Amino acid sequence: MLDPLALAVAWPLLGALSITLLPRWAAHLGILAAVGATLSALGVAFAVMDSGSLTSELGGWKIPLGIGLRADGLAAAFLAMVNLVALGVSIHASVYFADSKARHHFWPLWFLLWTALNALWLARDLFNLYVTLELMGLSAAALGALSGTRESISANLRYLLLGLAGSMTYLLGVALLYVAYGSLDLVQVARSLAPGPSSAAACALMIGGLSLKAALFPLHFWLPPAHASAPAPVSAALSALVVKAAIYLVLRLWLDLFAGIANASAAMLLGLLGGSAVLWGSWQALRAERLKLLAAYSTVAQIGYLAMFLPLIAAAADERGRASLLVAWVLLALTHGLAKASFFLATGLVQKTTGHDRIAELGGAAQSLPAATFALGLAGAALIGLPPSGTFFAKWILIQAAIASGQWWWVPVIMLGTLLALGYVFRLLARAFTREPTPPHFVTSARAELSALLLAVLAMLGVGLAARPIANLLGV
Amino acid sequence: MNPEILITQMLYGCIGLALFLLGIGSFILHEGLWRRLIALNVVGSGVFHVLVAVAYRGLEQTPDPIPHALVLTGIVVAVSATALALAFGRHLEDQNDHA
Amino acid sequence: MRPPSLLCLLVPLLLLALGLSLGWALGDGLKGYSGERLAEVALELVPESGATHPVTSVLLNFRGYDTLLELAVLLTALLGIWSLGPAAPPYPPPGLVLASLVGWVVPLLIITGGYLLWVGAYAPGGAFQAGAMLGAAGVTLTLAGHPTGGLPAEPWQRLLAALGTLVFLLMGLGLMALGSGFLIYPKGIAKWLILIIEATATLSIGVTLIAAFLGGRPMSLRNRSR
Amino acid sequence: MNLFLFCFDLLLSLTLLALAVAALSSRDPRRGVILFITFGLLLALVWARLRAPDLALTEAAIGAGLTGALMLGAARRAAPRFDSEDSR
Amino acid sequence: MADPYLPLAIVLSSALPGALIFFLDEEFHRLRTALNLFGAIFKLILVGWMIWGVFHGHVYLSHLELLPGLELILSADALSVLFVTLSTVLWLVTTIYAIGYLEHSPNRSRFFGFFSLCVSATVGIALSGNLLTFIVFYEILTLATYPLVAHRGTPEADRGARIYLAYTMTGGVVLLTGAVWLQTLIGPLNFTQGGLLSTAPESLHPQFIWIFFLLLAGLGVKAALVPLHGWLPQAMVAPAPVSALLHAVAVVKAGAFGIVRLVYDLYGVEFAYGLGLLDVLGAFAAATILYGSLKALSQDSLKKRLAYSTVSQVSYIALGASILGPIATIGGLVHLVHQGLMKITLFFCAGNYAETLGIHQVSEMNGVGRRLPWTTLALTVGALGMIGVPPVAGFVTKWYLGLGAADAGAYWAILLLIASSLLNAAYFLPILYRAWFRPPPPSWPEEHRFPTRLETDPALLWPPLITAVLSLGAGLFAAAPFSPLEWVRLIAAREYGP
Repeated sequence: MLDPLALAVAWPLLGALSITLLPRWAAHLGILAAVGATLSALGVAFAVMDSGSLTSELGGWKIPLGIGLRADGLAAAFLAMVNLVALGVSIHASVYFADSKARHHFWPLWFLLWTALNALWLARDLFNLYVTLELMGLSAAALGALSGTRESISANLRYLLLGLAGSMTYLLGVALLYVAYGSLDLVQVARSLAPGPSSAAACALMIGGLSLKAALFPLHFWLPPAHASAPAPVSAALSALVVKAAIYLVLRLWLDLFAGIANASAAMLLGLLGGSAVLWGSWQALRAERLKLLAAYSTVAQIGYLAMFLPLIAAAADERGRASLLVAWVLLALTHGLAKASFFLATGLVQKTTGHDRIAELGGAAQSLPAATFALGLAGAALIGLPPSGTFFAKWILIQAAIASGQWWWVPVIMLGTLLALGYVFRLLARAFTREPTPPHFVTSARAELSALLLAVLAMLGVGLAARPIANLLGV
Repeated sequence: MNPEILITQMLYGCIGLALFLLGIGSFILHEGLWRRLIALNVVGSGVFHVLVAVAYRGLEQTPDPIPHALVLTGIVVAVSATALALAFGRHLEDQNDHA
Repeated sequence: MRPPSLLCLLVPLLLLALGLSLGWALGDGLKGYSGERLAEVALELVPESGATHPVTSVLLNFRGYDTLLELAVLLTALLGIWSLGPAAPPYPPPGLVLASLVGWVVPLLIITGGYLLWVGAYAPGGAFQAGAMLGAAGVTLTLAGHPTGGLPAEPWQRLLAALGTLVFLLMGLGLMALGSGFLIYPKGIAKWLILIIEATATLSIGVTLIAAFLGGRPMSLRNRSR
Repeated sequence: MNLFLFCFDLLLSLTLLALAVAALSSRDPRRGVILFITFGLLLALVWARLRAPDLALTEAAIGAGLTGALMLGAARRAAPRFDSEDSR
Repeated sequence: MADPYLPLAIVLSSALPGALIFFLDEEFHRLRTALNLFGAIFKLILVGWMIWGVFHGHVYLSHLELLPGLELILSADALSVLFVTLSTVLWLVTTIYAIGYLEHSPNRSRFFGFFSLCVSATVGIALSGNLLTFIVFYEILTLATYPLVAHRGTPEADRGARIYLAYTMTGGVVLLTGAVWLQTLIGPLNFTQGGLLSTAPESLHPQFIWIFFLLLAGLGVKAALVPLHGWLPQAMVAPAPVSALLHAVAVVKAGAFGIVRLVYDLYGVEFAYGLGLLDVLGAFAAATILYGSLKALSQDSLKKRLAYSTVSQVSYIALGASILGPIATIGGLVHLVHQGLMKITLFFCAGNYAETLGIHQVSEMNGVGRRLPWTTLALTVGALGMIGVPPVAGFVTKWYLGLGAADAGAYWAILLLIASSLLNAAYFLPILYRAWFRPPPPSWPEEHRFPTRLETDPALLWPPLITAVLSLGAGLFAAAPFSPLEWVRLIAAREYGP
């Protein structure tokens, strides 16, 4: 019996192991494994689209005893996005790391991270989630430190330690749930969950621990230095995927596990943190002096939007409103994943060409890399939420829900956040239009530049206009 | 359930919680890699302790093997993370030396 | 750099409050404990798992997937450590007494490891404990001045470190290819499959722990990349 | 109810807490690590009492032993390098 | 039966060549020109087909439902056909002009790529069947025009582009908020003849007023209504073809078109009148007309004078919308076309002076009529049209606006028209006088000779002549079938019903 879910986890892991054994062929094996992993993940997504959610019981044991994997629409949507982004990052990295000493170390760690990500979307066992979180945290920190600079090592050490604290907190929550409900399976626990001190405490611990990993304001302080100092392809993966994984889990637990006890005031608290993150992150991005720092703060803001959905989902009048908010959440998250990855990859190209990423001194450099600048522009537009990106439609639905539920105060936050985003993106793009002539060719290094550009195009044109199939995938 | 077992579970469980909180507090309040790593390991021990405590089902009965397996996994994960963090720290010190 | 004193006061208070509510939550959970079922199910099915020791059956059969990923975590840590730089210089050679002590301790640890591995099928013990013994042996060797803690050259180290995960994964995939399903052991040979996995995992755990203790990548790779 | 056992439990627990506090509040890294190792060994003992001998073994070997060795090793290696750096 | 592909094809006919052009190497001159012209001509053919179809009652509708209540619709009604045709015709002309104008400047691939996207967005705005789609293309338009304004890369261009962006994007966000608010109240906002709101419950009316202001503010930025016009003179740093496009077809016109949609197809002109909103719009329009004209008087820079003239002229459209009654509606809508034809002529001419002789200021224009007679002739036609001298198209506009105002009893509007025309004359006639009757200076600031017997490069000369002839024709043959006026009558008849 072929198990597509297990395959989606096994492919990248196999890639990591084979590269560990044969480091000389890292780049070739890497592309091979990347393509395989992406195909298997897309296979899962299509299967889910065809026949609804898939479940498998690993080891052949019934679920509370064995570990279950599950791909529902939400997981499948993220799985597809993450693997596409990861494929793009891999192709880019094959150029980026081609003549760097770090290449021996990048590939196996990168595939371990990929394994963790795929395992995380598919997990439905609470303790298994803990293991994937740790795998993700360790590999992400190790990857982030690959640039070898002092800042990168100390920032990623901090990230590693905070991540550990976060996942330990999460694990304590899991322990409390096991005590009270005697199961580790997300669905089973959710079914028997009853309001009370133990479920409330578990909820607070698990969501709190994950918020730390998701860099939700005010626990975001570790993110900008860590993401800004990593090598560009790694930053792309960290900002686009790793943080996304944690916030995805927040939503997943919130909606699936704690649906019975998650009340409006807790949701409002998370929403307020999200709103503050939007304003604070955007403001810091506007003031950032370095391109990668700008991108990192923009991630803080985007995570804020994702948290802002929670009070609105709680206040949604009917199932239809809830469903459309959920779709909007996914649109925003997917668009941000693609756009932020592209943004960082393009930033890496600029940094490699100019030797630095100080915004004030970029002029002309951007001009000499039309494709990368174009990717920056498109990705930036998608981050702002200009149509027809997914962010635009997501914000539309968000504002609509805010007005409909009477929580009008989110509207100025969204408006202001959008304008600030506009400011920080165009502060950058304005430097692309200098008087220097462009080089004769649009593309100079096809693999490196086109991977960034394609991700940006997907972010701008793919996700938003594909809202219908995504909604179908989510089953709403 | 046997009250004696319940009391034992509760006692050790609370100790586990206390360890967890002590560790977290120390983690927040103290700078320096050493102290933070020790703090994190105490945090981990606390969580594991809770799990071991709830697995206990009396001296005569086989304890619940599931939490035990979780703790085993957890210990290995914790040592991996500690080793990695120490390597980070050592590298930082090296860079300080060369600087 | 001391944190402000307000924090020093506030954090303990907050933690105390948190502790009280957590304690309450734990008590509430324990009293309403309805989780006997899973433990019962697990204990009941132990004989079918291919190991008679409950913890081993949970680790390697019921929740084998967790253990697979956990081995991957171990590998990640090692690769991360290697990525940071070369190993630290070796310890100075020990005095005569210590050296002869090491000569006794190391084989003893290795034998204990082997014993624990074998016994794990039906009594406390298993891959992790055995691996830890191997690790301890390597650490002892390192402390005694052995530059690589008894580990072989770098390619072999890579192989040994990845072996546990690789065998585990390939076994899962192979079983799937043979029509059994990912990590579903056929009843008759489960015992042997578990033993193979445990043996390779023991090697990997031991090697990884020693290599992590050395704290950097082996010399040969350093030479090549320079 | 077995009062003797309960007192034993209480004593163990309090010692465990005290060791943890000592390890956490120590300012000297090496002392802190040694206290932490002691804490780990005691924890292993407690787990043995809670009928978890596997865990006790693992905790003693990995949680206390190897983690402690890692920390001590790192501490020991860091120190001489500082010295040699100064004397150069 | 609805044809689902034609509107989409019209949008894509310029968007796809545009996307391809970005990837072209800089020196692929011929291929780029071929792509440009192919797109423009192909689009013209498609639009011709659509006019024929709409006239015969075919329905064209491309739609994509993203989520329930969130639908992208491209459809063709009489009003959108009017705007599409204007954009398509002027795009073809402007493309030819731009090819000549930018012959030797750097970054042409980038320029023409965004140029094509800009027109695609405008056409998308024209064909939008609901407010969501409108906003989508409205924002794409902003995004696509920003690089065009910043194209020269000088510090002034950078500054102008930033101001442009700040204004329009803020407007966009306000517009978005208003639109979402309105949709929350009454559901999907499909443009419908006669408006959507008249059936809504009375209790919502106060909210409708607020929303109207939000939407008007969002649209007014692009339409350069006072006091939201600040970006427009700054955006003058763009190359001449861009200015021409911005003022005549794309940005300003998109705002005005949006106001028309807002009044006629969302609120419904009679409902808006009932809420007292038309008076507010009229007041803004009147203020803008006077302010623009007054500012134009004092500008020496030719392009700035034209820019303020645009501020003033585009508000005729809003003025027409703010007066109840079919005749004023006709006046306003027909100005959408007439202003476009005349203003693009003027900008082409200004570009010719700059490119051929290096003339940028009105004060340098003495005697240019002798050096560039044909260009100056086109300029004269455009300027006279702006003033409202028959038989140029501008006269038709003013005539209908005046009649409409009289019909609706809005006599202030007639006074306004007279005042505005006098001001128009006051800032255009001196230019004509200088050009024709003052003696030329001994040498021009920066003369550029083209290898041709004509007065300037043919690619620069033909476009203004063509548009000047069109402006004349739209006035002379206003009563002919398929003339802008006749088409607008059709629209007005449908809006006000039998």
